[in-house]
Amino acid sequence: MLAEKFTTKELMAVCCAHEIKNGELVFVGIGLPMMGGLVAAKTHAKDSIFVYEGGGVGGMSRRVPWSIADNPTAENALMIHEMWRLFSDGQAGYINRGVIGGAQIDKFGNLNTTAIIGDKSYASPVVRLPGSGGANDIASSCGETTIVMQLDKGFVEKIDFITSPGHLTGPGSRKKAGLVGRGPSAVITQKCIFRFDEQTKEMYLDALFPGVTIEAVKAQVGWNLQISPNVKAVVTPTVEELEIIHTLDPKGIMLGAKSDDEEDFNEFFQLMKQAYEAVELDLG
Amino acid sequence: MLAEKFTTKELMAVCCAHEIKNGELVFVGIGLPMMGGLVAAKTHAKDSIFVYEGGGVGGMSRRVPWSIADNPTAENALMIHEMWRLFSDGQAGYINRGVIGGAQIDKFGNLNTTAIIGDKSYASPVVRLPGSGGANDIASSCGETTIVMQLDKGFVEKIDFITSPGHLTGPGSRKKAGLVGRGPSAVITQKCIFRFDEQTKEMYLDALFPGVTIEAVKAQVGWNLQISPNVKAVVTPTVEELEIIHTLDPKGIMLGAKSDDEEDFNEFFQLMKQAYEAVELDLG
Amino acid sequence: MKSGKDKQISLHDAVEKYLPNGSSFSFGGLGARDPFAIAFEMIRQEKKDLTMITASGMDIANIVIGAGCIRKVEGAYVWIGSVGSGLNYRRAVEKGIPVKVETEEYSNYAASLRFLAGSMNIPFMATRSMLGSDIPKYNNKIKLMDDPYTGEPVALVSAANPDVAFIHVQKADLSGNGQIWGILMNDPTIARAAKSVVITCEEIVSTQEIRKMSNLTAIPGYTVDAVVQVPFCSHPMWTAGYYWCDLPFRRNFMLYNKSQETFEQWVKEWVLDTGSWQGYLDKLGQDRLNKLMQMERDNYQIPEFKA
Amino acid sequence: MKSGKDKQISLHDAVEKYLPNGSSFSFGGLGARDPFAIAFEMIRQEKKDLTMITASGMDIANIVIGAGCIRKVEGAYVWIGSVGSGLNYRRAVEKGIPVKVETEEYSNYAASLRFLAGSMNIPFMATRSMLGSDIPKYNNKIKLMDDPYTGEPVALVSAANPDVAFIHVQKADLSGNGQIWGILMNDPTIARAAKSVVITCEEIVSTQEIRKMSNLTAIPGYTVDAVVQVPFCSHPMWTAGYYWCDLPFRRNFMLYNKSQETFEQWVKEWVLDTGSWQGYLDKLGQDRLNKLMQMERDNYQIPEFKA
Repeated sequence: MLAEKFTTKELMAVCCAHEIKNGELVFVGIGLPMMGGLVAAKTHAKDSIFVYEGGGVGGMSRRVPWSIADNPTAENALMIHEMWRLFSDGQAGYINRGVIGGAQIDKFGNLNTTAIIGDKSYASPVVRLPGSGGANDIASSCGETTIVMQLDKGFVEKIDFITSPGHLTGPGSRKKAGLVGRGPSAVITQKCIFRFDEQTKEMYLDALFPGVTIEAVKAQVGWNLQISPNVKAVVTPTVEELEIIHTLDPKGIMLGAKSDDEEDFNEFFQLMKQAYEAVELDLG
Repeated sequence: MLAEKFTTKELMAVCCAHEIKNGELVFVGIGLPMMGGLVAAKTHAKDSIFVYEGGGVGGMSRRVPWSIADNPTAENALMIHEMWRLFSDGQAGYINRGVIGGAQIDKFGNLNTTAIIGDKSYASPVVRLPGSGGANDIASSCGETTIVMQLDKGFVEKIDFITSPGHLTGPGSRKKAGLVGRGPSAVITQKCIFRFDEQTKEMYLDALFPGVTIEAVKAQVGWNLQISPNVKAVVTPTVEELEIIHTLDPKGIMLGAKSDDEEDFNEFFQLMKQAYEAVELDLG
Repeated sequence: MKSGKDKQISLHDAVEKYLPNGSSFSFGGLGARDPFAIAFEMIRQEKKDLTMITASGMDIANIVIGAGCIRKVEGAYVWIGSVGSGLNYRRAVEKGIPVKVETEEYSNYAASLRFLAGSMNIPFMATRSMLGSDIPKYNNKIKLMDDPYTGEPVALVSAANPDVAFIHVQKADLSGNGQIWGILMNDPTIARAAKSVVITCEEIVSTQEIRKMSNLTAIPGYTVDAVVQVPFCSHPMWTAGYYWCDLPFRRNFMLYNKSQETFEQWVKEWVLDTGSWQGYLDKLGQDRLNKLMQMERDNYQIPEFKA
Repeated sequence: MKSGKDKQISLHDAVEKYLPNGSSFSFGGLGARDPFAIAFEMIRQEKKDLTMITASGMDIANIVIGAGCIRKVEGAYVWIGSVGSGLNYRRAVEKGIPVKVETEEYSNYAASLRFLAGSMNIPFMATRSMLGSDIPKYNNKIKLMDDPYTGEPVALVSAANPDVAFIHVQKADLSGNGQIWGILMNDPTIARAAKSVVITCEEIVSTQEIRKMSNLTAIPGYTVDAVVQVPFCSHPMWTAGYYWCDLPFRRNFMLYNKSQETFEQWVKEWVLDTGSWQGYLDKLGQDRLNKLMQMERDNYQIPEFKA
């Protein structure tokens, strides 16, 4: 049964969940992608295993990780690898999917998370970004990648720095470059889902979020966006999926709720304690 | 106090022990070299650590290993590595000494354990030998190597196959080849100890076992052997060293006692049980 | 990944399905955790023209060579350690008895690095081993090059990706997550390098048991195709926490492998006439197996965790 | 090897002796087991012109950058994960505040492989990462080549051998044999690659304790120069089995690092005025530390073995 009320972030998380197939080994980032993974794991992808860059594989915790190497990423894990070993397993083709984001993207799904260079230089850019982290490796070698990012001024004709390869310059270019993985298959934004044309490898608008128009999407995209002849409405969350989200993240922290005030430690302690004491783990 | 009676094998084991310096990480083979290591560890080299090719580092057992990866090599170990990791640590210079053997040796200490080719071919040799195992790696990268082998027809002008590099063709040739370790420093045989000249890198007779003459040694060596101007008598075992050997190996199995009869399992069981029950471990 | 909640199959099917004639394979372990039950099944199924990719091989390697299963060894060492000579290997290489065996020669480290490169899906790995020796002279798959950074000489070895690896572990769950105590050899690396992986284990445990000690999982289930529970799988060798090496059995084998004829008598008696691994264990007798277990556990037991 | 039965020194001496100005270093851990006590000591000793070699760095990297210790980052990522932006890194790269920082750009895997090559004493390692991207365009130490075996393109990265690595572990003996529970990052590899290694640990244990679980020793004592026992060394981050992440502390830091001026207030309050790591812990208060420990141990405890 479809839910009647949900937030955009919840919808994005559920869209992300729907990308994950059962039986996949999935590289999952923190926050929204992880929530997508948790929803998938409890619904249609019960045999999928989730891995974090810090090396934890299949961790199960009553706690929510805030980074890719927090204790919960390794708790009750099936195994824990050194980082080089985990990425080697990715390069060897064992990891079916990775979920990554970006600050800039072009029509072939190439991503920039290194620097907005603008009219300055790489060495002294307008905005220095974090760098690749593991995103380049995931984009290079995982079976396919799911991109999650805001639809905004980052959708550009030419990105300033290709940090993580999408379909590079189009058909055949990944293979020619020597890349192992098949590249991005979907881009999930707060307004719609894009996919990539099998022939041209170019991004096209595939499905719209409720209330969003094709024109509203086109207005945000910095190139002549291709549109599916049959633009779909995204599949919205079921009641069950929303319940999973609300149980795991009652305060919405995973989906990005932040505070700008000084935080009280004892409140935090009580909140966390209540949260983990409410969770029951099934370690299989 | 020096012992009055000892076997040649016991003397060889003690000579091997004397090569090992305190504080070394030592790659030790099975049998006589291991006995040398055990004697060293209990006398002058208490801070040395012994490693086996199977990956066990610093194992302590009431049992004696019969190969480089038996359970006792890893029992109570400080750590256990994959084989590639252990040899990588060797290549990185962490392992100070290796003890290896060979079927043929030349005057620069190059060793053959691959094949006696003779008048036949490498592919169908007169005698196929085991191959390098880890000997090439130890000879290539350990700080220095101690060679233990029988003085017999294997001491030849030209060996059939350089399995493990000694000083190759003389001064500077190891460095030119790109090798990390300093190469062999001593050859311990059942008759004498050879060492290598600092300038020429050529093997010379350094010390004789009791009752052995220079001529007897020269007669076994297939090239014009250099002789130290001051040939020494080897340092023979102390009472303490012999006691260590006899306690650890009451039946002389480690030093090569073999049987050609069908063996009885229950006798073996009783023998082993008595042996390990008699040992007390100090795990530090 | 190789997905699946229950990957159990029989010993017979594991060998039949994953090891066609002419394919390449690796055994896990060395001296300890050698998968003898797999080797015996290979002999019963009369496997041939196989390539064995290994660092070092001892008794188990000699037995499958003596039985005529092997055409080529890519590796560093085939012998019986300190117990005796590799007479089966000698006969096969020197005289082609029972089958001519070709050797692609490496050092133990180089052979290990081939698995490491294979596990990482990179085409080669560099090493400073084998420089100056004759090994590269007789193996043209070893390439000497000058490092593009420093100009120093290095040797390159190519990735090894055996068609199948047979790896024996102490404990595994039904998905093939395997935990190893004691020596590892290159097994975590080989599992990733091999195209197919068959895990044999002393005990099947729950996935929850595996999760208790995540840092000890050596074989990732996502690399594993099949799981077979085979108690005493490594007899006459060791398995840490389970059984001691049956040295009299190994020494008696040495009496039989002095000629091909007596070797074949041994194979008939211990491999063929026993009919199955269970038949072999029955012939050894429970008392002997119990004593091997006692000898091991008097010295080493796998640590149990407090609840 | 680095020999020695007792390698203990003080936190002060560890940083003074092994980290001269102008040298290169690596931190172990990431999010968990970051050695904050070392970072704070670096700031107190006004270290400068350092090169940080890392895969990813979070809070700890931003703090030493903000304090002006760093001239160059060889790595893949500097940010604060999902907690906030890497504003110290941004200011340093974009505007040279307080010191201009240069980046030698890699991916996490490439940065990890540099440590792996360094640990093996080989000059380079090949990867299929970074191909087709702009990373090699801006980093001429990454060399593109065709594999001599298959002709396929690969990228080479050079070995990393930092002058010193600071690695925090749960338990170590006095020789520096270190055991880690939970995430490893590249720490076993970095320990081998670094020219000097300083181990900080929550607890010093006997060597006998280490031997009980040989398969868990992640850091070989033979690579270690110095051992420092530093309880709560990773606060405000995690250490598995010891303490939970102090998220409010990290979030409050984010309020202060919005400008260099407020960042320096924060450094004065928490690093300089506290005088020592113990002073810092005292300022946090035992009750807070106890609660962080309780939160961790309610969820995860290092398994204890039955006798």
